[in-house]
Formats: sequence, C-alpha cells, structure tokens
Amino acid sequence: MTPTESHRDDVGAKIGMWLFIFTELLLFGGLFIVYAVYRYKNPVAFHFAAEELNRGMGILNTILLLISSATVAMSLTAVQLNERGKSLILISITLMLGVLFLVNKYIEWGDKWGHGIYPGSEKLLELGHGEVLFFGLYFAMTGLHALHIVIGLLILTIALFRVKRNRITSSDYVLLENGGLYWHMVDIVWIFLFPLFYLIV
Amino acid sequence: MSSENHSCQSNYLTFKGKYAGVWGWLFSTDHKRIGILYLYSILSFFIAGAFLGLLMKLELIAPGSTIMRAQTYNGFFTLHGITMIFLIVIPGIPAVFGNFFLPLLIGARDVAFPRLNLLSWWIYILGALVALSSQFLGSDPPDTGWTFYAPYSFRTGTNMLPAVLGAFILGFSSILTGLNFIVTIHRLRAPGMTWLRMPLFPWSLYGTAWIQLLATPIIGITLLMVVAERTLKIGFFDPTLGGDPVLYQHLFWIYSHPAVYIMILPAMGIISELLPAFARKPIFGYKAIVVSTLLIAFIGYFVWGHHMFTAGMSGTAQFAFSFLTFLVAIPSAVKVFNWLATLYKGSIHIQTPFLWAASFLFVFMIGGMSGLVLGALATNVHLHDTAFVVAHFHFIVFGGVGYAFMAGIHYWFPKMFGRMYDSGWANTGWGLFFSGFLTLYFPMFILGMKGMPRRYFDYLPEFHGLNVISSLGAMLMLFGLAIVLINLMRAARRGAAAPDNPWGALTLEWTVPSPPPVANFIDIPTIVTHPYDYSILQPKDLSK
Amino acid sequence: MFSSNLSNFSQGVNTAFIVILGIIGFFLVGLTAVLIYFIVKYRASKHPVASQVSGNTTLEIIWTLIPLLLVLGMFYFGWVAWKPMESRPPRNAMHIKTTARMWNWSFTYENGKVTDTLYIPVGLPVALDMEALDVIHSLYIPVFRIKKDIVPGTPRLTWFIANSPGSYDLFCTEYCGLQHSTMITLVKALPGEDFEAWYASLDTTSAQSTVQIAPPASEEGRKLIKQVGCTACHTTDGTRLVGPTYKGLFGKTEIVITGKEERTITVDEAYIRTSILDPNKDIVKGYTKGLMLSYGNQLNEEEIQKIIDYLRTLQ
Amino acid sequence: MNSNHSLPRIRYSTYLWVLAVLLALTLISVLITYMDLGRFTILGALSIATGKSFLVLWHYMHLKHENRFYLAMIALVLLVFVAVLVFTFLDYGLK
Repeated sequence: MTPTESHRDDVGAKIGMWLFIFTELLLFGGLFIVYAVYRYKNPVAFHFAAEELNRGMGILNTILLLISSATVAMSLTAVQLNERGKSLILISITLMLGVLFLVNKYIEWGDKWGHGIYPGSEKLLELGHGEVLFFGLYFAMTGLHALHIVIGLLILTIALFRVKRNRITSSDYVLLENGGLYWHMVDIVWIFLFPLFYLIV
Repeated sequence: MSSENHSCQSNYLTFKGKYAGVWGWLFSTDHKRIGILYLYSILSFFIAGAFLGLLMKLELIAPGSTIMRAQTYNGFFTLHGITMIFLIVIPGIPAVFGNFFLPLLIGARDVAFPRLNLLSWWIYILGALVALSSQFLGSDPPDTGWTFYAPYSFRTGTNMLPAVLGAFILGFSSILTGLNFIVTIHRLRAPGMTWLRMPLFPWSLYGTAWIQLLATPIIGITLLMVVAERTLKIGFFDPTLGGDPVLYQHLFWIYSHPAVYIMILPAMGIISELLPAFARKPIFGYKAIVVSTLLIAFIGYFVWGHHMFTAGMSGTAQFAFSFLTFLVAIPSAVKVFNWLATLYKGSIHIQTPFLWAASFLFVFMIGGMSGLVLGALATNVHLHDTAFVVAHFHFIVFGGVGYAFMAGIHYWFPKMFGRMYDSGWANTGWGLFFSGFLTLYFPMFILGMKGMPRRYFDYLPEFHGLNVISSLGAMLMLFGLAIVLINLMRAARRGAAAPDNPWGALTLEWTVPSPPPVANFIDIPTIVTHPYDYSILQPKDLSK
Repeated sequence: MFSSNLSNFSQGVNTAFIVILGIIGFFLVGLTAVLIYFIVKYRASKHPVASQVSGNTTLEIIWTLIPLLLVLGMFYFGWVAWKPMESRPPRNAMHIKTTARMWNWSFTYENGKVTDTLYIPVGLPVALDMEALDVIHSLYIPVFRIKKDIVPGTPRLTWFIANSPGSYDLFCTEYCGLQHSTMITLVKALPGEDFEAWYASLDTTSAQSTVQIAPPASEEGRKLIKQVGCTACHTTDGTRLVGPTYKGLFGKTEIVITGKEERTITVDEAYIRTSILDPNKDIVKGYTKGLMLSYGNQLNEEEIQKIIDYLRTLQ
Repeated sequence: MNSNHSLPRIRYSTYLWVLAVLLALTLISVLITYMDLGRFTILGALSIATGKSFLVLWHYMHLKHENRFYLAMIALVLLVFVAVLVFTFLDYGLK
C-alpha cells in the first residue's frame, strides 16, 4: 500500500483506456489481416459463402448496437447534468440492447449449427477450402466480438451500480466514460464486421 | 546530495504494510517491491533456461546421440526458446528495472496504476506456470521450437497447447506493463521535467511500451488462432483445409520482430544511462539518441519479412523488407557512434557496471553487424536457418539484453538492496563470462557459413571441431555466470552498506537514500537541468 | 569459404559475402580499437576531469550519412546476387520432381527413375519441382548457395547449374520434427556421359545405401521402403524410432488404439495394408498418432504387396 | 494534473442526430449492395464503414472535444495497421 494509491488522475485513466482500446483494435486487426488475405485468395468462395448468412439478422444487430452506443453516450450527459434517474434508464437500455444482440447472435449461430455448419463439421469440409475459411473466420470474428460485448456489458453493469449508489457523479464519472469508450470500440469493430461478412456478396 | 531524510521513513524493504511477511511482497503495489518480485522470478527462470542451453551444448559436443535422445533435444530447444524469449528477455529489463526505476528516474511516487502493475506480475506468473505445465501434463513436452510454425504445430503429438496458451497469457502482462509505463511517463513526470529533460532509460521504455502495445495483440490473436486450429480444426493455417502456413509466419513475425526491439531498446536505454555516469560527462547527442530510439521502434515494425526470405514471398516484398532492414541499421549505428563519442575526453571510472557496458558495446556491434549479413538477400539465402542465425541472435539478444541487464544490476544493486557487492569477484565473473560467451557463440558464425543448419540434434563429422570449442565455451560462460550470481546473492544478504550515490551519478534515483523509502521522495523534486549535466559538479567531486 | 565456384549462383553470393564482411570487418575492428583507446586514454586515473562535450550536429550528420551510403551498397550487392535465383529456369532445364516428407527426400526423374540421392549432370540447368507432403521442409545445398522452403499445398521451384563434378551435402533446414537432423542426403554431380549412363541404367538405389543381405524375392520391397522413406521412422534392426520397428513385426501380437478403444490384434497382411493406406486408424499403443500420412497416392497395390513380402522376411 | 473534468457537457440532441446519420448510412450501405458495383463493392462498403466509425470516434468517443494528443495516437495506430496490411499485400498481392 503506497501513499500514492489515493492519488486520482482521471485523464491518466482515460489515456490508459484508450491505449487498451488500441490493443483490442489490433487484436481484431490480426483477424482482419487474415480475412483480407483469404478473401483475396478465394474471392468466389467468399462471395457464395457470404450469401449463406442471414442479412436481416446482421442489419438488426447493427441497428441495436448503434442505438446502444447513442444511449450510453447520452447516459454520460445525464450524469454530468446530475440526472441520475435518466442516466440509470439510459444505461439499462444499453445493457438490454447488448443482451438482445447476444440473443440474436445465439439464434444466428444456432441456425448455422442446425444446418451442420460449424468449425470442423463434415458438411463444411465438403463445401471446399474457401467456405471452410470463410466460416472459420465468421465464427472466430463474430465469436470474439460477442466475447467483447459480454465484457462491455460487465463494465457497464458495474457502472450502473455505481451510478445507483452515487459513486459516479457529475464530479467523478471517469468509470462511466471509460465504459462508454469500450462500448463504442465494440461498436466500431461491428461496423466493419457487418459489411465484410453480410454485405459484400 | 539530498540525503537528510534518511531516518524519516522506513525503506521499502523493511516497510510493514497491510500484510506481513511474504504476503507483504506478493500483494504489494509498491513498484519497487514488484520490480524485485520480477527480478527473482526472472532470475530463477533464467538459471533454468541457461542450464537447458548448457545441456544442449553438451549434447552437441560430438555427433550422434551423446547424452540425450532426439525427442529430448527438440523438447529442450523449444523450452529453452520459450523460457528465454517469453519469460525472460521480453519482460526482462522493463519489468525489473523499468518497474523499479522508472518512477524514481522521473521523480514520481509510483507508476500510474499500481494495482494494475501488481496484476501484471500475477498474470506473468500465471502465464509462466501454464507454459511450464506443458512439460509435466499430458504427452511429451512440446517440440515445435519457440516459433510454433504451422503446420508442424498442428501435426505434432506433443503437448504444445499449454505452451501456446502460456505465451498468450504472458502477452497480457506485457501489454499492461507497457500501458502503465506510457501513462506514467505522460502524467507523472516531476515538475520541470520536460520531454527533453527526461533521462534516456525512460525514453527507451516509452518507445518499448508503444511496441508492446501495438505488436503484442497480433501475436495474441495468432496464438489464439493456433489454439482454435488445434482444437476446432478451423483451418486458418492448415494447408489441408485451405489455410496458408506462410500467413502464420507473417503474423508471427509481425509481432516477433518488433519483439526483438522490445528486448533491445531498454538495453540500449540502460547503456545510455551508464556511459555518462562512468565517464562523468553528458551523453553525446542526447537528441540523436532519442530520435533514433523512436525511429528504431517505428521502422522495426516493418522489417518482419526478413525472417521469411526463403519462404517464397513475392519479389517486391523481398526487396522492400531487405531494404528496410538495412535502413533500421542506421539508427542503431548512430547510437553506437554516440556512445563511443560519450567516452571521448571523459574521465572513465572502470568499475564493474562499466565493464559490462563496454563489453555490451563490443558484442552488440558484432551482433548488429552480423545482422547486416543476414539482411542482404543473397547472403541470407545461404545463412537462413543455419547456426549463423543462432549466433547472430544470441549476440544481439543475449549479448545485448543480457550484458545490459548485468550492467544494470551491478549499477543499481546498491540502490535496490542498500548493500554493496564484492567488485573483485564481480570483475572475475565478468571476465570468465565474457571469454566464455565469445568462445561459445563465435564458432557458430563459422559453422553457419559452412552450412550447418540450426535445430540439429545430430551433425556431420565435418562440423565437429567447432562444435567442441563452442560447447567448451558454454561451460566457461556458465562458470562465470555462477560466480556473478553467487556474488550478488551473497551481497544482497551480507554486503557492506552502500552509500546513497556510490558512482557519483546525477539522475534522480541517486538523490534518495539506499534503499529508497516507500514513497520514494519526501518532496517531489523540481527539475531545472538536463539529466546528464555533469558540469554542475566541481572537479574535486569528480575525482572522488 | 568464398572462393569455390560450384554453381551458377556461387559467384554473385560470394561477392556479396566479401563486400559485406569486408565493410563490417573494417568497422568492427576500427570501432573496437577506438573503444579500447578511449578507455585506456581517458581512464579516471590519467584524465581526472571530464570535458563536458554534449554533442556535435556535424558529426551526427556525417555518421548518419556515411553508414547510409554503405548499407545501401550492401543492400545492392545482396539484391543483384539474389535476383537470378528467383528468375525462371532456362528452357532446356532438366526437371526433377522433388518430394519432401518427414524425414526423407525422394527425387523422381523425367524417365520415371526414383532415388533418394539427387543425381544431376554437370553444366546443365536442373530445375527441382518441389512438393512437401506433411509439414514445411527446406531444401538447402550449401555449396550451391541455394535454399528454398517447401510449404505443403504450394508447389515450389528452384534451379541451378552445377559447375564441377562431386558429391555435396543436401540438408533440410526448416525444423520438421523428431528426425529433422537426419533429413540429409547427397547431391551427386556427374559429368555428362557418366550421368547419361547412370540415367539409362536400371539402378535405382542410391550410392549411399549399404548393401544388406536379403532374400532376392523381397529385394524390391526392401528398395521400396527405403525409396519412399519408411526407414526414416521404422528400423529393420529392432531399434525404436518414432514408429515401431519392422523386425519381427509380422505375426506379432500388438495392442493398438482404434479411435479411443484399445484392442489386441495380430499383425497380418490386412493390418499392414491398413497401416500404409490409413496409418492413423490403428495406432500401436505407445506411439504418437498423426505423424504418418497415407501412402495411398505413392504406392500401388503391387508395390504394397512387395513391401508386405519383404516385411515377412524380417524375423 | 488537476484536469479531472476535461469533458464538456454534450447535448442529448447531438447524440440523437449522430445516431440518425449512422442509421441512414447503414441503410445506404445495405442499399448499394443491391446495385452491381463490381469491384467497387468492397471499396464502397468499407468507405461507408470508415465514415461511420469516424462519426463514432468524433462524437461518441468525444475526439471533437479532446486534446489533439488523442487524435495523434489514433493516427499512429491507424498508420501502423494500414502499413502492416500494405506490407502483407506486398507479398500476397504481387505474387
């Protein structure tokens, strides 16, 4: 226990969050490189494989995430204005939308699974190399993204309780701000995943 | 200098906090205690890794199987590589000296996120345990080499998953340390310490931290893909499923080449601290060294392809990567010239840390220049994957990082432990180590030029003579190493009390008592001068 | 080390070596001398007061620009000597199909001859069409200054012209598992007529293999297992390598693991055939699964029969 | 170091306007996939995605109001990533 632990530096915390976000973006960056290379090598297979995905589900999930990003950003304004009730509602809406996103994802994956398309499945192996890679990347990238949604939900849940207990206030809100930053990062990743898997056919 | 506050506070070693005894260490958020935790863990792993290296060298003392089976040998060089790279040289200097001295050097009470710092150490230990569990759980120990090249890493029946997972976990520790250092340097410099008044070791840590942040995630995701490949058969890199093994190499080296700079930049930082201190004059070309540090960090990110010149890349890629490899040599050369110029007209105190620093210059020059032979396309084709590469790598990484680490520990030991070591034994150990080192690795350059491939359990009779010399060198070097380490361990317990500033150095860590008090500084100092402004000392102080 | 001129690429590579090693040798010796000179001359006992020089911009520029020019020169020499290696082989090149697998080399010539040693004519371009069956291997002939990784799933090509007759080492330089260091063979460069004579002869064994006494009926089987590389993992003298030995194998009772079940079998024709065509189906207990690939596309039914006949004789 | 409240208060309506633009852009990117743009499909979709993420960064992540230092960091990260991608394609694209 050093005397410095009581030291508070919100700007430092925010820089730290940004740096962490960079590492997260580059983590996905590695997968985007793999995607780019294999798409370049198997253009036709990727074209046909993408048509197998449920575009409506993709659009719906995009809308959910965009709205949730707006609500979490607005919850910060609410905290700044000392409108605690409003802020709680806005964070709760965000959490709900995040959970809905996961539910959709679950239905979507389950559907693929039901059709015998999952990593290492026999049906997938029959389809050919390009399809194996496309669906491999699809499961890996959306799976990793879903994992980040879960982490984001956990951070925002903590923020929700802190707002409720008045630990996040108009004079000390860096936790909510950082949680919001993380959530927006998850949103940005999806903004790229969506066209790459569902739209470019 | 300002040592009137000696008795005001208990020092960090004896301080009693919330937890007593060993728990007071394992759960301490004091950056100094965490630095010592890293020191002990890294040294233990290093002794184990060095011993594995010795066993490998003994195996190679004669062709054929001498003391072990091929499977054991392949397991040993894999474990040697994983331990040395992921557990020792990548965290090495930043985790030990960075943690201990970064706040002291910039006039801060701790790093920006002390609890995160402690978490990094715990993650490090967890990663180490997971990686090492590969030796004891399941089937044979992994035998892929530390590079985990696809598709062999999917084919081998050995227990390589824990090793990969361990490396993945260690990446987190590295990222969090880097993040912590960047924020610390941005936010916690003492008043008056502008960027250009910051000592060079913090500068090198800053450059390093950025590479840690921007490169480590790539290896993280790559290793996760290997795990997914092995467990779920996704087909990222498996040619039978359409994957491309060469893409694995790209991703692996996108991290692992910058990782070499994660290793060497802090080493360069330590040397840049030591040479002015022992020559009693400012570092020559402070700005040039800062700029070269940042350039190395940046260009070093884009030379990874030089590990793949025989892998069948496109001609354009070969051209570009070879070209950039030569460019990145320039800032390193500039550093060497500046270090040499620092000694010019100095007043050189030839003490143990200086011996290590001077021998660093020598081995680093050999290591760096042999890198030029490997950077050229035609000669690389001949030398790639031969003993030459192994020699080059050990000159740079062991010669560079190892010597700088030794220089650093002998330099800062009095500050860290408040005690002094026996310099007679320290110098003897250095002499034996240095001669053993050259005898061990220099013959491997020639072996490589003659065409002996690396990772060979057995070799043709024509390579015998040089291998014998090399193996004898290994024994000599480890003998020297044992003397060095035993000397230090004895001093940590029983050495004579060290003064606050035994070397007459100027940076801030020498203004606090040895060992430093818990809060580092009674009052945070205000900086008004350049860190190496030795002109402020009177001549009579200089000759002390 | 850098004067021999054994292939068409040697000279360029040797020049690059001499230029680069010359420059770095000069700098290494020079800078080390400066280092020692400074330490001796300016040691504290002789030079108690340091002069406070902190930099010199002109010097910085000089020692940035001169090394820059030198490294550009080194880069150039490395590049020009490497370019021809990447060029297409001449039209008249003799193509030899090269197969690498754990842990042996196999060379198939245009007339169907198969060897485990690479025979080449002196003075004529030779192109190796290379293929790896399991993991990455790398073909390295040090004296010819050539090396190329062979990645499974991607055909690779390298070519060269040998300048003088002789016998040279050929290594695998990409770590490929347990017996990596034994994946060595020889390149026999023969003068034109000698090569023609060898090429036309029926002899398919390598000059390397020691003659073993085996019943003539199974002689072909013995040659086959050497040629396709079985002996890299299976011995005929009872020694244990990664795979079970062939000695006394036929008729032996073994515990094998099929899927996850253990069962006891007697080694017979059917078992050996399965083991060649689908090696991972029944793994003898204590051995690693996944190391061996099917030989279905390398051996026909007749050849498998010959191998079985040979294994019968190893009691 | 006492700059603990660096963030100005941003009006709810700003966020809602940005949301409207983001949703519109999503709609556009879906619509253009029904047109046959050939090789520009990828380019079009990625440009729209880039535009959307810029909006998120600029407004939701408050870059508009932050110190330029954050912008510099993001530029560095982007530069590194794009350069890595370009170098990888020096191999794959030119084989």
